[in-house]
Formats: sequence, C-alpha cells, structure tokens
Amino acid sequence: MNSNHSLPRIRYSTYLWVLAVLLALTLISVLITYMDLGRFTILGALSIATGKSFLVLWHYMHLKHENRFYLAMIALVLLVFVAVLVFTFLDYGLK
Amino acid sequence: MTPTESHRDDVGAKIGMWLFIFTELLLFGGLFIVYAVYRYKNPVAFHFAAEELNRGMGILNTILLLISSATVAMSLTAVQLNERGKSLILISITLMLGVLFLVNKYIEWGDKWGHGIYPGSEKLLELGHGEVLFFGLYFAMTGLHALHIVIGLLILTIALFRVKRNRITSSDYVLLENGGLYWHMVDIVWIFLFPLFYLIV
Amino acid sequence: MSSENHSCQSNYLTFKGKYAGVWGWLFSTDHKRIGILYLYSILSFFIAGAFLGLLMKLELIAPGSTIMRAQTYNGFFTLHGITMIFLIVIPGIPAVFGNFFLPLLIGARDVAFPRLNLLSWWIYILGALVALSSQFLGSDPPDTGWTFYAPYSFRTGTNMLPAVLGAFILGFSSILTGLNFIVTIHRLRAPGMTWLRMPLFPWSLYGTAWIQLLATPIIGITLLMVVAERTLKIGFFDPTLGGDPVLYQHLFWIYSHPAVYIMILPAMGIISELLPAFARKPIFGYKAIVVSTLLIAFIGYFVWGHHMFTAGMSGTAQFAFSFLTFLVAIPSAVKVFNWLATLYKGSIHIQTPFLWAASFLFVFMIGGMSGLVLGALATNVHLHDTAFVVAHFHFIVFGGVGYAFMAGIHYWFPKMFGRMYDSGWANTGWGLFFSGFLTLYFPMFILGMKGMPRRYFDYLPEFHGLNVISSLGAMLMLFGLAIVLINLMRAARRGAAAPDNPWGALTLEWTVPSPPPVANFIDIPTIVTHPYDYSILQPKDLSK
Amino acid sequence: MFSSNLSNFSQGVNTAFIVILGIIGFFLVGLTAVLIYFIVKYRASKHPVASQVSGNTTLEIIWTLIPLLLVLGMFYFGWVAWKPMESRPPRNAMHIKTTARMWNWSFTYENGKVTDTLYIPVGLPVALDMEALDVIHSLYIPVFRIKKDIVPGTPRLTWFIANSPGSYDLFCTEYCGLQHSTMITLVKALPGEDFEAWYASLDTTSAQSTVQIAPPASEEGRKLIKQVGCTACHTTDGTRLVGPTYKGLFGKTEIVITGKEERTITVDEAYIRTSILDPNKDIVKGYTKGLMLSYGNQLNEEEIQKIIDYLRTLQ
Repeated sequence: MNSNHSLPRIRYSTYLWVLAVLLALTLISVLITYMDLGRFTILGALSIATGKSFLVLWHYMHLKHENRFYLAMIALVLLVFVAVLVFTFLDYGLK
Repeated sequence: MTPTESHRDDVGAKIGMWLFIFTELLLFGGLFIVYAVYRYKNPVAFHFAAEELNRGMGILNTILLLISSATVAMSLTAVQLNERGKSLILISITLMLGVLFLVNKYIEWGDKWGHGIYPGSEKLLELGHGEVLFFGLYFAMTGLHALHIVIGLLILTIALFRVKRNRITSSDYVLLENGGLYWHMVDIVWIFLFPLFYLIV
Repeated sequence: MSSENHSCQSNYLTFKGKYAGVWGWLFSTDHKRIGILYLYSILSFFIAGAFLGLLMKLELIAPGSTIMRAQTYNGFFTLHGITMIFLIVIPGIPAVFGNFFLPLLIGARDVAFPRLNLLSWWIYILGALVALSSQFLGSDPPDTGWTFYAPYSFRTGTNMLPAVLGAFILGFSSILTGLNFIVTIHRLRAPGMTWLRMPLFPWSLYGTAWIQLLATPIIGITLLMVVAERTLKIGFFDPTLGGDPVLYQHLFWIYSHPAVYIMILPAMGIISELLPAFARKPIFGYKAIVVSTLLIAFIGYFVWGHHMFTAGMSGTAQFAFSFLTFLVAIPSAVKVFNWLATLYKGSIHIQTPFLWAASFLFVFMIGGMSGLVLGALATNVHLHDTAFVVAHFHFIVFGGVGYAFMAGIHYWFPKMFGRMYDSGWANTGWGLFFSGFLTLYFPMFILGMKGMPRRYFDYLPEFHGLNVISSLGAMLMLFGLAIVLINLMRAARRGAAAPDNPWGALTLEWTVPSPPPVANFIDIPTIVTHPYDYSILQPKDLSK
Repeated sequence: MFSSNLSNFSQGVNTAFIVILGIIGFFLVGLTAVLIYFIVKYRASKHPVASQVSGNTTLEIIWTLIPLLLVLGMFYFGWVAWKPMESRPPRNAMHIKTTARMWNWSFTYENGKVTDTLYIPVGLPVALDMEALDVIHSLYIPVFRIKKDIVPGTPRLTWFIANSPGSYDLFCTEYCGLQHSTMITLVKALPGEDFEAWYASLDTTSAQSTVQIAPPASEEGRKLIKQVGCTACHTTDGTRLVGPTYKGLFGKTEIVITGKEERTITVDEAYIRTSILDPNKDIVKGYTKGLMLSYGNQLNEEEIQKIIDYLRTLQ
C-alpha cells in the first residue's frame, strides 16, 4: 500500500519522439485516403488509428511502466467491446 | 467523517481513474456500434455525406490534440523533476490547445449550421435517410467528444492551480497523472473519430 | 470472539461527527451509514413499487376494467418496472449490504473512496427524484414499459423524458459504486487475505462491479440517444428517419441482460455466506463457486439476443444467442449443486435467515429452469412476451434477489442495528410471503403457456380463473411482507440487544461489536485461515 | 396443452416443450426432495456436529458435465423445431397482406378483399406479408405456435399451414400503447370449399362485428371505419377513448390546437378530411398529438366521402 510512487521519470525527448511518430502516422492515414484501396480503406484507416492509440496507451498513459494488471484490464475491456460488436454483426452482417 | 479519510492511496486512485476511463470508452463504444451498423446499412450515403465535412479542419484538430497530449505528458515529467515553472507552461499550452480545438469545432459546426445541416433540419431531411443518420451521428459523437474536452480542461485547470500552489509536487502528483490519463483518453477517442468521419470517403 | 473492545469507541449509530442529527447521516462518509441510507430509501421505493404491483393484480382479477382505466394500468406497469428495476434490484444488494459489509468482510475501515460513495447515494436520490417527477410534471405519466422500446417511446404523448433521464442518472450511481468496490477489493483487503481467502459475498460483488462498469455505459449512451431522438429528431432509431428500432433493442439488452446478473450475482453471494453459517461447515466447492461467479459475469454479457428471438434477427445470431444462453445455465447449476452439497452432513440451524435462504434455493431453481424453456428457440417463440416471461422474471429477480435480500436483512440485522427481532413473527411473515409468492406467480406460467400476452390491461374470459388465483396470491404475499417489515421496524427501535455473533458465523463482521464501531476494527486483523473454516470451533461451541 | 396439432409447426414445438419440461421437472422435483431431506436429516437437534467436508473435484466435474450434455440436448430440440419457421414459405402459399397499426389488424387478400379477421383455408400454406405502420407490433397465434414482431419500416413474413378448421385467437404481443390489449382478432380456418365460397363472396365484414342499424346510404362508410381501424380509437356511442367519439361530431363546435395556438372551429367536411389526411394539424383540445398517422395512402377520395357521409348520420 505504500507504493505511492510507482511511476519512473520519463524523459521529455521520449514524449517528443512519440509525438513525431503520431504526427507521421496521421499524415500517412490522410495520404492513403487519396489512394483507391477499395474495401481496404476502412481497414487501413482503422489499423493506423489502432496503432496510434496503442502508442498513446503505451507511452503517454505509461502502460510500458505499469503493473501488467493494467494491461489485463484493458485487454478485458477491449475483448468485451469487440465481442459485443461481433455479436451485433452476427445479426446485421448475416441477415 | 471516518478516520480513514486521511488515508492516501495513489495506486488506488489511479486504478479508479482507469476504471472510469473504461466506462467512458464504452460510452463512446455504444455510439461506435451504432455507427458501424448504420455505415454497414448505408455505405453509399455515408460515403457522400463524409465528403461534406471539412477535412482540413479535422486534420488540424487531430494535430492540436496530439500535441496537447504530448505536453500534458511532459508536464508530469516536469513535476517529477521539480521544475514547477516548466510544468505550468506545459499545462497551459495543453489548455490552450484544448480551447483552440473547441474554437475550431465551433467554427466547423457553425459552418454546417449555416448550410442548414443540423439535427432535424429540413435540408437534412430532404437529403435522405443515410445522410440523416451520418450527420446525426456526427453531431452526437463530436458533440459528446467536445463535452469530454471541456471536462478534461476543467480537470487540468484544477491541476494547474494545484501545481501553482505547490499542492502537486514530485512526491504527490496523482491528480495531475489522472488528469493526464483522462486527457489521453479523450485523445484516443478522437484518434478513431477522425478517420471514421473525415477520412473514409 | 474478540469483543474486548466494546466500550472503547462509540458505535456508528450514535457517533457524533462534524454534523449533528439528520445531517450527520445525509453527509456521512461512513460506509455503514451510507448503507443504512440506501436501506431506507430502497425500502421506501420497494413498498411503493409493491403497492403498484398489487393494484395491477387487482385490476386483473376480472376481465375488462375493474378498478382503473387502461392508461392508468399502462402507467402503473411502467412505473412498477422502472422503480423495481432501476431503483431497487439493480442497486439493491450491493448498495445496502455491499456498502455496509464489504469493508467489514475484508477487514477494511471503509471503502476506497468514501466521499465518492456518499456522492453515489446523492446521485441515486437525484436520479430517483428525476425519474419519479415524470409522474407529476407535464402530461400523463409515461406508458412505455420500463424497456422504452423505440419507436413507441418517441410516439407516445406521455411524459417519458424524465423517466429516461432518471434512469441515465441512476446509471452513474451504479458505475461509481462498482468502481469503488473494485478498488476497495484490490487495495484494502486485510493482510493475509489472499484472493482465495476472501469470503464469497465480496467475490460476487467483485464480479458484479465489473458488469456494472462495463455494461452500464451502454445503456447510458442508449438512453441519451433516446433523449436526443425525442428532443432533436436525430433519427437514431426512428424508422421514418432511417433508424432501426431493432438496433435500439440490441443496445438496450446489451446492458439490460447483464443487468440481470448485476441483480442476481450479489444475491448468490449472500446465499453463499448464509448456508455455511447455518450448516456450521465450509461452503462446498469454494473455488467452483468463485469460478462460476466470474463465468456468469462474463458469459452473461453475450446472451442479450435471447430477448429478441421474435424480433427478426439473422438465423446465425439466433443460433449463437440460444446456445450461449444454455451455456450460462451451467455455472448457475453448479452453484445450486454446491449449495445443496454444503447442507450435506451439516448441522443445520433452522432460523429465520436460513428459511429465506432455503426458500431462495427453491424459487431460484424454478426461475432458472423456466429460463431454459425460454432459452430454447422453438419454445421461446411461443412464450415470448407472454405471462410466462413475467412469471420467470419474477421468480428470478423477485424470488432470487428479493429472497436473498430478506435472508440478508434477517442475517445481518443484529449486526446493523445491534438489536434482535422477534423470530416468531419473522417466521410467520416468511410463511405467508412464501405461500403468497407461489400462488401469485405460478399460475402465470400456465397463463403464458396458454398464450396470454403480457402487458395486457384486459384479457379474454378463458384466462379468468388463473388470474383470480394469481391476484389472491398477491394479497397474501403483501400481507406476509407487511408482517416481515413491521416486525423489523419494531425491532430496530425496541428489539432486545443483540450479541456480537448471534449465529455463530465465522466471517470478520461477526468479530466486531454489534453495532460496529465507527472505525470497524481497533486493529486490522491478520487473516490466516479460509473464511469458512468451521473446524476451528470446538464441538461444544457448535451446539450452542 | 401440448397434444394439439393445429399447425404444421405444432408438433416440433410440442416435442421441444415435452423434452425440456420433462428434464427440468425431473430435476426440480429431485433437487427439492434432496433439499428437504438434508434439512430434515441434518437439522442441528439431530445432527449436532457438522462434518467438515469442503469439496470434491470429481463431483464438481460430474455435475458440470451432465447438465452440459442435458442443456445441449434441450438446445438441439429447440433449434430443430424452430428452423422450419424461418424457412421460406412453399411456392403455392396464399399470400395475405397483413397490416398492423394502433390498434387493429387488417388483412388484404390477393383478390382485393379486406377483412379485420384472418380467413384461411385449412391444409394450404398461408404466408402473411406483414407491415406495421406506426410502432412495433407482434403477430401471435398461440395454437399455431407462431409469433413474429412487425417492425415499422421493415417488411416481415411468416407462414404456416392450419391443420383443422376452427376459430382461433390472434393477439398482438408487443406492447403498442393504450389499447394494446384490445388488439385481438380471430383466425377463421375454413375447410377448402367453405373458404373458396367465402373468398368469392362480396362479404367483407368480419364474422365478429355485430350488426348495427344504420341508414343504407352510409353503410359502406360504417364498414370502412371498422376495416381500416378507426374504431380502435374513436367510438360511435359517445364513449371517450384516445380519440374523440364520432357520436354527434358533425356540426359540433370544438376547440382545437393548431401548432401552439388554440382556435375554435365547427366540425365540417373540410375538417374531417384534414383530420384523416393530416391528423396532427388540428388536435382537439385535451387529446394527445402524434398518436394518429395519416390515412392518405389507405383511403381514396371516394372512400373518405363515404366515411364523411356515415359520420353525418351519427347524431
């Protein structure tokens, strides 16, 4: 219970590097919409968004340094959400 | 007033914040489900409706939010290093970027409004069912997101004052950490809203 | 056991804090006082809701209009549903017994966030007031049923917005309570209390809290969409604007089915505490019960579609939802078997809480098994939206949660109030309630099989006989309920002083004085044994 | 309850009922007996010392696996009996357009006949093409074991074959507002020739409706308002339902609310026509807006005239 300082100090430069990657990914996701990817457009855009949010979670929200318990919780929430979406589409997608 | 109130548990507070963030994400999750279903049912209408949105504005707002996320994360490092002045500047930049985001949003919505596109408007009803749903979701999701920006700004403003009064220090900074977590959550939601409304056309 | 600290501290009931009198209650952050606040508010709403139920049953005593108009009846079943679901059974056990006993059971001085806990109660009251204001403000009271199905909820001219907003606000209270409990269980267990040394009621609260967190936001956003739809005409679910009413049903049940587990899991937790205490032996299959609790919480999230088998879902969805519905029955069955096995070779003390717990087992079996009839596709088509569903639901939710609540209040009453109730009257009340309950709801199973739809103000003459029996049962049940409640209320004021451990139970709450001191424990105990290790008691203690 | 075999789906559903109710009945009785036996046998006065058994893994596995097999069996029976209901109707099915609205049913046959009672031939497949005009309704014929929600904006289809002649109840089972419990009608299953005779006849009223004495000139108007369902909300005898009564309506002075303004009007032809085509324009004070939808696509000008003629006679 005395673990009140669980967070290590993270260097400014780490944050700035992550920011640079995030901005680059944004640029890429804008650029690929000008290519005609057909049905992969949604997939491409969402994969990049997923990658970006992973970076935010991992570095900005410090998952890299936290107890694995946080990761387990996030995995559970993601699993629940994706499963709900899949079950909803068992109805809509297969009508 | 129980004797336990003086009890301090930063890890507990942080777990609490994460749990709250999960509920917020699922709140948006409900809207994402609705979006997914209606996009699936009206692919063409969603395609054309998305072209009506101002992509430049979307890109600008994405950049603003990403930078603000970096600055709020860096402000925590500043607090840990006891660099109070730096930390104050970084939080202020975050707040400013958040306000700019809202200003942009206001201009964007106002523009749509000016063109007669708002929930229940006659022009929208003429456009067809897919467009009604697209813009309904657009206003609902970006509106709810903007509301979360406002809440995030309030939390960070409190953090700013606490840093200033030395109530947030290198040995006690969980409030700023939690405020930052909340702000990043708002950022993540936008990371998904941006391609879904502005990019996939 | 350790009761030498009786006089060291004033107890939580008489303690004088920063505020005096009633303010000392309304602004107390003591989890015990908050539990009592919830108890009183929930009981008041429950009495009102039960009375509405009685009036509905009286209306149905004969075909045609007997004591009210159709509009009144439709308003009544809506209000009955909203009150019972959102104000009583969803918060119910966690808010009352969870708040009061979770810290005591795990050896903590309070929950993790005491002020947030108080805020939850205030939000609860605010939500309740907003929901109930729908009855008095504006036009007619809402008549949509507690499900607020689109598009009727946009069409009706009645005052349904406050009801929806109220339900939305109540969701916040539920989320904050769940959040508080999760952090409490993670951070504040007494030293030595490993996860597998934690009593089963906290385990059930833990499972429940996760559902509260992960399901409630979905109903929150859905209700907000209904509000937006009604005020701004956005078109989310309105077919004339392109929306899909069935999507509303999906979203509604994504929450409202897990909500059934929010209701029943804590009830199961209470039963798992009581049976060992009254059989004086360890719970049979502790780990199996823990695992089944978590499995129910998880699988229960993915069976919502079984409320929509006639709504026109795809065949694959029907198949999957029906299949999972049957799977979720297994952990519940495992629990029942373990409870029965707990009684095997026990030394059973047949006292009031045990009577409620044993009758819980009976009604819960009927409720759960009738759920299997509804889970099968072919039979569901016949029974969906008939009186059978209403009977099943009341057996599970009223039979399950209600009986467990009664068992819990009779079990923990001496601890909460430091006084003992009259067990003669308590047992009489139980007997009348139990017989009334069966007479009230069992005929509705048959009515449903014969094809009587639910939410019917009027019915065909062929359904008359069974409806009369059912209505008479309602009167008997409420008579029993009145005896139970009056007995308890009298005891709270004038009952004889209760000992620290009247039942000879082993969990931590019985080691502190009755009523507990403000800080719960003088010294936080260190846990070295399993919570139900009755072997540590000598035989002569057991026969006491 | 589970022996009648009145439609092509009954048998499968009945089998599912018997299997499931049989299994749960067995367990319910058995487990209750065990519960009572334990309580009596191990009560403290007879059995003062509890034996400290805390679990048994073999037993846990047994009572997980056996119920698992049983529920899979129940699932299977439920599923096989349900599958045919979802299948396409046979090609030779007679299609009947079914319209549900607050709070009545209307059935349109292939030859243009319209009724408020469902007439069907015995032994021939009947397919109902269903449509809801306002809110969700659900068509339920208990003895045929069929039920299907009708969602506005989405056409729905259900089909069945009636096995024996008779008159059966048809309910709405999805709560649809004030008069939900009166949204009931009958299914008349007629043997082949009888159905042919009825089908060819001009009679469009239902067997249910009681004959009222009305002037012959307005007789058709009277039939029309029953057929399209006006009488679900408006009475002809002065009783108040959700809508104003027709009795004495013509020529009456009413206060109506147009938009947000109140104004006083006299009920005339023009007002009645407006009320049929655009019901929410002028709402009589004290009644709820939004309950009635336009009948513009259900009634033509000639029919509206007939209704007006009929309403004139109700003084």
